[in-house]
Amino acid sequence: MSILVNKNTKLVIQGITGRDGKFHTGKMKEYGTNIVAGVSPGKEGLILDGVPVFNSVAAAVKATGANTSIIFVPAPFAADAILEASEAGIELVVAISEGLPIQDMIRITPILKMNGTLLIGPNCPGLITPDEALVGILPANIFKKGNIGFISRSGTLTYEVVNLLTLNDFGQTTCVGIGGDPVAGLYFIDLLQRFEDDPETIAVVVIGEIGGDAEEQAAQFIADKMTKPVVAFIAGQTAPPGKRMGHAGAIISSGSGTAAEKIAAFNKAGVPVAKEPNEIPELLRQKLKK
Amino acid sequence: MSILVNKNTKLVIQGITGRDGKFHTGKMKEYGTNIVAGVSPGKEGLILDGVPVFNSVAAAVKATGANTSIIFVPAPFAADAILEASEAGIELVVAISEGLPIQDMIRITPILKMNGTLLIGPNCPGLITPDEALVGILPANIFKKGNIGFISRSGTLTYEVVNLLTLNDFGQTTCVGIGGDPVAGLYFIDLLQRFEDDPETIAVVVIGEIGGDAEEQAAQFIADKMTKPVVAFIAGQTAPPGKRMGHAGAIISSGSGTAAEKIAAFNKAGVPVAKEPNEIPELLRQKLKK
Amino acid sequence: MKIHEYQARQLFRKYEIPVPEDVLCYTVSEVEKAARDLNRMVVVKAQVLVGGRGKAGGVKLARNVDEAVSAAKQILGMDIKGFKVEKVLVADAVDITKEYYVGLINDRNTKTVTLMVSSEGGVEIEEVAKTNPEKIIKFHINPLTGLLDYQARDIALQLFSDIKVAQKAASIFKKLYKLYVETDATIAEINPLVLTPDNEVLAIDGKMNFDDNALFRQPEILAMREPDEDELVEIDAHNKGLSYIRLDGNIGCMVNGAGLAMATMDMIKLYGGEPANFLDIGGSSSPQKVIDAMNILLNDKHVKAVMINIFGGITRCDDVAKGLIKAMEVISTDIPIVVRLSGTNAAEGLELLKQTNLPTVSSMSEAAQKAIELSRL
Amino acid sequence: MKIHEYQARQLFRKYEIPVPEDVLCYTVSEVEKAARDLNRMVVVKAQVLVGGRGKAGGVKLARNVDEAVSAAKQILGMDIKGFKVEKVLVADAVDITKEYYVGLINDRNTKTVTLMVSSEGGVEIEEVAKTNPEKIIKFHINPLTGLLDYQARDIALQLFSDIKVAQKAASIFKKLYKLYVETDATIAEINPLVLTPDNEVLAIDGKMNFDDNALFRQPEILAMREPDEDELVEIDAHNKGLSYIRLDGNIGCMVNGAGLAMATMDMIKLYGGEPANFLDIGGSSSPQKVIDAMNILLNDKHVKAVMINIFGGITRCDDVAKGLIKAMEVISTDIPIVVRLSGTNAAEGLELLKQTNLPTVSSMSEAAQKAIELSRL
Repeated sequence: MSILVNKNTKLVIQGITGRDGKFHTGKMKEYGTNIVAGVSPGKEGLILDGVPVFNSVAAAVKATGANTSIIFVPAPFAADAILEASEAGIELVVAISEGLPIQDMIRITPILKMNGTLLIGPNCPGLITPDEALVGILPANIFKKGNIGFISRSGTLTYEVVNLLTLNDFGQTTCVGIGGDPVAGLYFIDLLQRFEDDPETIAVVVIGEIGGDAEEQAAQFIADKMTKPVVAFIAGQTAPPGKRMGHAGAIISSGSGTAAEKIAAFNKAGVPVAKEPNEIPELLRQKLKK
Repeated sequence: MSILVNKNTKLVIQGITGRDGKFHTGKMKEYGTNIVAGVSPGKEGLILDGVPVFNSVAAAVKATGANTSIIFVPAPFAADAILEASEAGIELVVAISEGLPIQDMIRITPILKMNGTLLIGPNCPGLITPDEALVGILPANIFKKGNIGFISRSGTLTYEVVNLLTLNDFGQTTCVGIGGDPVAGLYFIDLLQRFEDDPETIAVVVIGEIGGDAEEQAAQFIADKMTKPVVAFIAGQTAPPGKRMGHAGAIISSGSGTAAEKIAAFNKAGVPVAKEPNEIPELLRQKLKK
Repeated sequence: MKIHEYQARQLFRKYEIPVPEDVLCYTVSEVEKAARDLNRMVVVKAQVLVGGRGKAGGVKLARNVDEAVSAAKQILGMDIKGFKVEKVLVADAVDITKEYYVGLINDRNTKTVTLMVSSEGGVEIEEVAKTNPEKIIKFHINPLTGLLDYQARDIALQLFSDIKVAQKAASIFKKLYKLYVETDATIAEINPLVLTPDNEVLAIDGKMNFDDNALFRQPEILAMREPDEDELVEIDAHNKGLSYIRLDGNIGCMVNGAGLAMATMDMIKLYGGEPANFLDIGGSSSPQKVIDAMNILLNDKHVKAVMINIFGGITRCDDVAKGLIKAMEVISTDIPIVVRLSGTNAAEGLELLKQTNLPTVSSMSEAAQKAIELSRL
Repeated sequence: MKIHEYQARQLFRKYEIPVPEDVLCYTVSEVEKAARDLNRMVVVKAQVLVGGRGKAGGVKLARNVDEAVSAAKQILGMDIKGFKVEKVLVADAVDITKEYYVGLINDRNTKTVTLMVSSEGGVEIEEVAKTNPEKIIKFHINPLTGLLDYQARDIALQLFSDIKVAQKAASIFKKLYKLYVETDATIAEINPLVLTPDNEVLAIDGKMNFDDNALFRQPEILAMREPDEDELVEIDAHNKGLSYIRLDGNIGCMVNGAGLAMATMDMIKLYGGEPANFLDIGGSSSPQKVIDAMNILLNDKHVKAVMINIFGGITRCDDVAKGLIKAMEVISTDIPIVVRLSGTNAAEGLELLKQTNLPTVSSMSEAAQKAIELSRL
């Protein structure tokens, strides 16, 4: 088992003819992801890497039954691409595109909700269910099938930690990079619920960072609703207030959104927080021993 | 029985302190309508004609459980008033206000749909279930309890025909003036369905006019779905194309929306169309004899 | 409210929809100067608020200044369906590869603004709807999101296979929608939208109508109003709280309520007469409104008889009677008038009318028959 | 992106939010002239891109021209939290009956623009949130409808009992929302919004920040940018595809990925060091980016050692190594550098680095410890 993507995923690539879209289509295909279509307006009829290209997501869905989409189009057009996927009936949209205006995200949110569309991202590395489907730009070789659920707001930090897990023989059910933007699709709690419900997942690793209160909410959710053990790490303990640490969402404003608050919340919820990434496998081991 | 309004109607008057609002509050109350609240921003605490006044519909609903509202506010503010009622959980909104911009109606339509709000009007005389509730500006004295359902796009023509019905001993279950605007709330077919479902209604009178194709749709609906007899009249047989006959919706554009087309559609559906209002009672009598 | 083509082109330009250069001219010499300044092939187009000017000879191509002058001479002053041509637009006649149609309307059934496009441009869309309905693509725009980029692009790709051209068209659809919503339009047509040999997409002719109910918040549009004589009377009536439309017959009628007013016109026709007008005095009628309405009716030289048809609801029949009595005091006329009062306070009204010599009847059909009879005396 | 108060006031005026008259001044003599022209009591306000200028003495009331001049002399050139005051705003000091707070922010949890108003104006809203949270009214605006008239009015009626005053405030809420959305703001505050003795409602002080990701479509806002020295470096880095923030420590770090970069800073701190910066070279790093990044780090005179921490995913470690080798060729430095490469093509990268004398380690923590050690030599 797994969450969100698996062997039944039928993926459409929005922006398949762009540089990044083309490159990662190859990578995802290589991994065995079931890519059924690409979208690039005006290029309908083209076959790229064996993938048929359509003018619109609606046409792709109609022809191929695609149920998941991944978006590589540039930020100014990404919100429109997300809506296009949503209105075409795509169930899960993964937006890799970086730099979306916040108002675009706010504007599309209620429409996604009405359509029942799930969104991962934007500005995220995507997700992977090892040995089943890679829907993102994550480096496939570091992942390994197993029983740990993984959720992270960051990209390379995810790779760093997943690599440690794999080296320590903690394989993963699904790893999700939810992205570093202040207004994004699924948050920690949405995914924690799914991991709690997934019979194969036995524990979850959560990688948070400064900014917002998604980690505090996650801590509350874990305390209230979760039976499975969770281990956490928070990046940005040394970040100064008022400065955006790369991610649009990683900013401490008026003394809220600090790492200290998040760590305290997790500790209160009984979630051990690693001081450095290295410690995570050991904390998991301890939690799973009990 | 009846449709839409009855003894369980708890009415809130939006714009109760205006000239028309005040006048018709008196008339409706006199008729026995259960008026529970009025709304007039900044006048909360006032009691008018025995009716408590609130700053907002939400406050009125909270305090009184109002389920129906009638709107007398001037056209530029009427769409906002309709949304206010809808968002406050009012089930049926009757908009008397005349002269709403069409774009306002288009803009609010999907929100009313999301909230499940029913709208009658705008630019309509409202509706009445004789001896139970008057929610509108119809002259109460011409109505009589009975078994005929009545739907009309116009005001005084309604009174003319209802008067004829009453004089001929055809009492009414509910009479609804749906208004003369091109984009309005409930249309003929929405109400025909309700009359079809109402056990007490034995026949329906439909008064249409030129413009649009609501009558053609009603004819199709009657042919496909209705078991009860329907009698119709169409105003505007002599109206020239391109000219707005008072109502914003009563306009024949490019040869469509003509009375001839509507009469033909009704005839095709087996609905007799009166040549003049006088004929309606006789047509009803014939239909009910069969 | 209607506006002229040249005004629609001004609005297009304001919303960055590409339109060829043009000059509005009132005289032949202005046309000559404009043609000389543009210095290439031009079209001289009559500016009248009525369709079908092309067929009526109101649009002429001119290859040079002389031809432009000759076209102007023919078109200026011309009568098109009762409208006198007082001005022409002299416009750059661009080279055209193909013509398309783009239009926005308010759709009553879906309660949306609906975009219609067609590869059959340059002819009336109603004509295409009859002969080639499959050539019209309709799209209902969700008012909560507006016309989205991908939607505009999908539609454009059905007309243009080249994505760059399609993007240009899509951008025009979006701008036209913005213009439409922001100005409370009821029709916005670009017909034809053209593709040029160098792959530009341009609006060649434009038509826009606006929602009368929204003019209160559209001062810029209202300032464009150029009413003709009949419309001036209608606007004047409107300002007095009356809804009035002049028609071709000779039986004037004054009614309360639009539906009843139409039914009254129909009744006159049914009994062999011809209504001279539509006139709705509205719901809460004051005596002054009745006087204003009577003034309009009795000043129409075609009117041979007047039928007054009032069903009192909110309108009280005695108020109408009072207005009538007052009107008869100030207006001297020998046009016969027949009155039907019914409903609220009808008895009181009829009692009041006894002091006049106005004939009264009790039903609509009687009133119509009587008015027709009187009109023939 | 931040703007000054005087710029926020300009935007308010553009959106018809009432703001008292003011003049921006760079010199004492300009202040003197402004005070003379305004000819009434004024406030002299430091224009700096940092909060708390009031407490720092950067805002002074002046009853006459002399007092304005004296205030200007004190404020111009003053240092407020590291920002030098180069200009002041001389503004009409209106009479105030009561102060209120109005603010708009993007709320992450509800994913909406959220309106916050309070009868506790003139103090920082964070302060009110701590001491009197019940005094803050929050309203989450549905982006599909915007802030509706009745909603704005309901909120205003909770601050103002007089409906006429409430309507004025409601109108300001709506205009501020329009400004906020149309300019892609991330904060828009009016603090205080004031009620005057003659029942006017005015914006006295304004603060606005904007979404950096949206500046591509906000040329007018972008033109208002007045970056300080540190920001110039950050903007320059941004233009090179780098995300860079200068900090107070002495260990420079270069990392791929924002999360990993933060974790690297944390690690340095954990082992007793102080990071000199945040620097994310991004996902698909070209050798050029590595060179640019090294240039920034090695030009920072506070940097005593550099830690390079790369986890290769999409970024290939051999590309990073190539960039490093090239950077070392063109930059001569004696600042010690420690490199950690892991993930995609790490072996190849480490092999390449052998031609340099850069020390390499295999884990983040080792790298941090080594860098700290080197910084202390």
